Amino acid sequence: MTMNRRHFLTATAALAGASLLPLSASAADTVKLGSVLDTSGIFDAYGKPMDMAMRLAVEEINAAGGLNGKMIDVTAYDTQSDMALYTQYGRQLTQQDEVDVVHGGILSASREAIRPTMRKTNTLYFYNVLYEGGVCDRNIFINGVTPAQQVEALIPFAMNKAGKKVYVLAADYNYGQITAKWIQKYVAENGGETVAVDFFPLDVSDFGSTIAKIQAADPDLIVASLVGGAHLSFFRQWAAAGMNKKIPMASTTLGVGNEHKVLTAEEGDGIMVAYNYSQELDTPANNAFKKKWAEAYGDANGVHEIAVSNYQGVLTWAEAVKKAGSTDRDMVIEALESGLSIEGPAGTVTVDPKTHHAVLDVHIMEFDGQKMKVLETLKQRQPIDTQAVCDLEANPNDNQQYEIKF
Amino acid sequence: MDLAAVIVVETVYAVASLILISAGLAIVFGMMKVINLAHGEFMMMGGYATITAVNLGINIYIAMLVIAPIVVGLIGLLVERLVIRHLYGRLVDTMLATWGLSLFFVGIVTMIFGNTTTGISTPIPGISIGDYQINGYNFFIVIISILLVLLIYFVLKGTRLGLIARGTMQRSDMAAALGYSPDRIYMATFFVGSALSGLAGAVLAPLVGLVPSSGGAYIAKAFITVISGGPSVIAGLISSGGFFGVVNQFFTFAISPVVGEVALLVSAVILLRLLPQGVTGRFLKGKL
Amino acid sequence: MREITLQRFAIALVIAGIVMTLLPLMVGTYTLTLLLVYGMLAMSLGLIWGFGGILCFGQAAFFGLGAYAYAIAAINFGESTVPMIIAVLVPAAFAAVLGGMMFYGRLGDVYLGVITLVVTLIFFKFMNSTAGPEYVIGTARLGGFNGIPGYQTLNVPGLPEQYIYGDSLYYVTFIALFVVYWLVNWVLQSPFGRVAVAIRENEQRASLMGYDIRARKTVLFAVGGAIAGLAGAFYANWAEIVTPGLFSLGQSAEIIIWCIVGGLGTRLGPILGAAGLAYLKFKLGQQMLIDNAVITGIILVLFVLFLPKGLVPAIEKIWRLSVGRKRGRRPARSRRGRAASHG
Amino acid sequence: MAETVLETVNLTMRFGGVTACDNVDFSLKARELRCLIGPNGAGKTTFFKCLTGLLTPTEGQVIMRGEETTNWDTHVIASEGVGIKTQVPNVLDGVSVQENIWLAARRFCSSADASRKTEEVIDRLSLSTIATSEVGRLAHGERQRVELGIVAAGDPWLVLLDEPAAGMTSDDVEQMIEIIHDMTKTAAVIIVEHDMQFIRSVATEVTVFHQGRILMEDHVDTVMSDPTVRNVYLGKKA
Repeated sequence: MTMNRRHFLTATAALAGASLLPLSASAADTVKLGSVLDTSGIFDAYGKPMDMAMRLAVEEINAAGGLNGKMIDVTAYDTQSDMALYTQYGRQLTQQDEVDVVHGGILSASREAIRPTMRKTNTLYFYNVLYEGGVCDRNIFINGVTPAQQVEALIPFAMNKAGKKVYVLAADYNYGQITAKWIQKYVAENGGETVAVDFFPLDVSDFGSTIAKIQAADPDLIVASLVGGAHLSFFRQWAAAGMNKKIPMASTTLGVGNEHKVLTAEEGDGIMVAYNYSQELDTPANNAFKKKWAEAYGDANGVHEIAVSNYQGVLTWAEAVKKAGSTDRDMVIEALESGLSIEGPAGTVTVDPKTHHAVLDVHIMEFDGQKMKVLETLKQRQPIDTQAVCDLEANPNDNQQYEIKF
Repeated sequence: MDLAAVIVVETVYAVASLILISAGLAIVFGMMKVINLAHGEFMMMGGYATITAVNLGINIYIAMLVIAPIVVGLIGLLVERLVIRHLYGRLVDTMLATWGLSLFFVGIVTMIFGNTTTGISTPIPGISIGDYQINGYNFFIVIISILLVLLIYFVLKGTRLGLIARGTMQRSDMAAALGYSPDRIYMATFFVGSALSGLAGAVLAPLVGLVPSSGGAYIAKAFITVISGGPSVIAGLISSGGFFGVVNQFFTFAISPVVGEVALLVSAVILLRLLPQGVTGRFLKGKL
Repeated sequence: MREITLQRFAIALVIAGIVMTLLPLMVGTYTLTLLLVYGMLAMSLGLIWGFGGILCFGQAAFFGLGAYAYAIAAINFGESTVPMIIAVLVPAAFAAVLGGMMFYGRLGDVYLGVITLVVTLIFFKFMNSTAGPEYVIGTARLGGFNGIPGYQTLNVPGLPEQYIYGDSLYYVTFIALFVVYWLVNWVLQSPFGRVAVAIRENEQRASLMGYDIRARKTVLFAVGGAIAGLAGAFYANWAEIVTPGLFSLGQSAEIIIWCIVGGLGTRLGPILGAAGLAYLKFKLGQQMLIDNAVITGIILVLFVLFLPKGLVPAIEKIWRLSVGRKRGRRPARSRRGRAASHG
Repeated sequence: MAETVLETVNLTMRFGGVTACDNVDFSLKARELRCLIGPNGAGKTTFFKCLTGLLTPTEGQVIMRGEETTNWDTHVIASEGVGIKTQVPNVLDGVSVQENIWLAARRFCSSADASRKTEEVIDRLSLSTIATSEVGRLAHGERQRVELGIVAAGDPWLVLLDEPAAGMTSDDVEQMIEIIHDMTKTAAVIIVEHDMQFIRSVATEVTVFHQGRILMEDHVDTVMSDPTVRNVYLGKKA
């Protein structure tokens, strides 16, 4: 959204007027954290563990004495997998509940629905999800893996294993569209050829014809950026046709919502992925985290990539509030931009001051018996895709999502 | 050449699955002039019944072909007794009430099973056609659909029950004249229709990731197929299922799955504009 | 007659004014604006279904079309006045074409239902698959699943810098709803509206009287489309993002439920049904105990079974039995749920 | 002699293999009162429906006041000043008697004139006691009368009535006959009827249909005494 200055000013003025207490004067004894996630509806496989992770992080912080002596108070809304409810609850959080920070949003659509509201109302916003990259906005911090961190590592690895002819399947919305372009770019850079790119709306669940088309194209490798429950059918039907034994597959999304545990071992085995987190990471930080999760929720089977991202996002924000000694938006942003870093279950996460994205570890993995087996670990990767287009230190007023161009 | 064979198989499969997902709705509509908008949810519950049974260690074929139809049929029976029977003869009201029921079932299943994608894998391995691998389960669905159509045909044509049913289809007071309580016949019909919906949902479950809202994907297609087919159950199902299946697959292969779906919908609008009583309202009149 | 109408208008104006000022004391204007938008949307279906006997399963198509038309036009024009007009005209024109096709084709109720439903599905599928950069109208990307954010929202006509938002948007929407409500009232009292009721009651008789029912239904359908489009435009201004979800079957279902619960064939019923149920849904969204859909579903089933005429007629009846009888006023026309069973 | 206002030429209507109307040539003069009679399935109602545009004939023409109306829609024929009453009472059940008649009158004049016309018709058909009642709640005879009121409200020059006396009490019938005679002051009237008692009391010219054709046309008394007619039509009764 191109921000209109006048609009922005009047909106802020009106808000300040409407709220008797200005935002900075959080004289109350609590710090207010707002959360908007799909904890029901078709995306709840992503949202529920994210919600649990957020609450776990808040509990820990409160148990350790809170932030600067104040307890964190959570205001959470369930957006029911309905994009329209994001704007509604987003505004409720900023205008009625007047929270100090908002963590949330899952699909890129939901992020774009609330980002303008957050910016307009000067509410600090954390989007803690793996995504297509390119968002450049001083008010938002993103700690999810971006294509340069993920695709750039995954594609050469997979092509090395499988071959040069790549067939791309992607979800038909901005995540899929942009990620597909990144995939094409890295395929070309590694001397391969993209034979076809097919996009599927999120409700497509019959892939019979696609599977026949893929065979007609006869690629060496499939790269799938498919999203949500309906698209899971593709992997089932692929395996049912016996294709999983014939053509290797890599995915930029499968496993983010623990899909490898929904698919059977026979269906999933061998699919290559690259993420920041795996339950199988055998590090003291991860083991401790899984133990805490199990204590809070029974068992740690539900933990997944973006739940951990959300957990790390809350920790990062908390760290910055402590460092700033305040919840004032500008002071917290300054603290975050100082190159702040935390140790999360998935390793070190450092805020990149230039892009407000994260520098983090990426693991190349393979599905094996409903687990994600780590094959290779790439330490502290920079979000170079966004860095190439976005520099918030030089242009703090930039506000757009860049798309890769060829 | 192999690709052509694959396309033919996929098209036959598309037709068969349309017939399968529409059969339960068609019987209820043909016999009772009731449009059950909770049909998709009945299918979804058939899927869940199957998955639950399989997870309990029951053989997948028994789960699909026996348990799911019975469970969903019983749910249908309950629905008929509690809601539908108060609304006979009020077409629009039954549509609204069953729409309400569909929301209700989505909610209930969400509360019981959670809103996460579940599923089971297909029990049949892939089959090779020349250089192509094809989902072997497709053939299973085609066979089930053919058996289903034959079964409906013989029941309607060859049994006393079918005679009563056909009489009721033409004139609802016929059954009463023959000395059968229409109330009982409607009850039985709704049970059978629901059971078929459950069967369809069960048989399709291994192909899709199942969520409580899965029913929505089926109802529109089933609704269109049944209405476009018109008053005759079998002839209507086969003609409109055949037509839409071919249109859908043609555009799917030629362009993309989305265009295939849109082509199906557009052709439905055109078809209904040209034949406002459905295919069998105009042609094949009086056929089963 | 005329004096009574004027008097009633004056009373309604005063009541509306009081309601408009009191409501924000109880509920936030942000939520209220949405309830008003839904009220207007329900009124559009209430008009064509309750008074014209046309059961449209796809009223959401016109709502979504209005919202999208507004968003696309607003991006291209950068000023909201023309887009608001376009957002009314585009759905109205589309409804006229679609309605003409259906009514001149003499389609029965159920077939009409299927076609409107299918058209909504087509919009939904199409809009969902427009994420690619090739789907552009003027300078506006259609955006696919993500929808279109970041367009010019409502401004004072001619002054694109003077935004109407927040509380002001609530007041403007309220006034718009009031104006549309009275326009609908006026239409219903006019010969056109009375003939529409005649067509609902008995199509054959209406045509034996010499009325061209196909043309009249088409016009009524287009009017319904226009109102739904206006509601869509206000929605676009409220949400500041339009998504394909506007075309979803669930949205169409909700509009029908609002009308049934509020009372079909009444003027106020659909508006109250919409506002009440939307508020309930909003409140339910904040609890986790019981799934939202369960409650909506049960409400619909119970109403169809036990109160098919809806709340407003039921309340009217109780009112008449307890108070109204003494005053000997002309009883409000009872609808006997005919429209519902006719479809 | 008055001019011919309605004429059919070779009017034929086939349904599949059945020919319901077979080459019917028929004509009617202004302000004439004519009854169509014949046994069940003789083609009277089909003929009637072809005249009103409810059916489009397979062959032949319908000509009204010199204009061919064969393929016209019902509402166009009706708005030319043809008042039509169908076999089953066809009224607007959910609204008042007044509203029914007003709507019929409004097609041909302004709202104010329609209101005047409504009062006049209500008066003429003695409907004033039930003027504000909802039509759906009235007795059968009253509903038939309301429908005649709807027909009369349009000031038609041609009135087509399909079984107006069906299911009425003798008092009702008497009143009905009076209304019909009243109508013939300004309009030609065609009545499709079974009830010979009724036709006798109307005392008029009749056209006898048999097997889709016109068997004979004459005054009711002549027709009644004709042996052929007695044979095909009244044979069962006699």
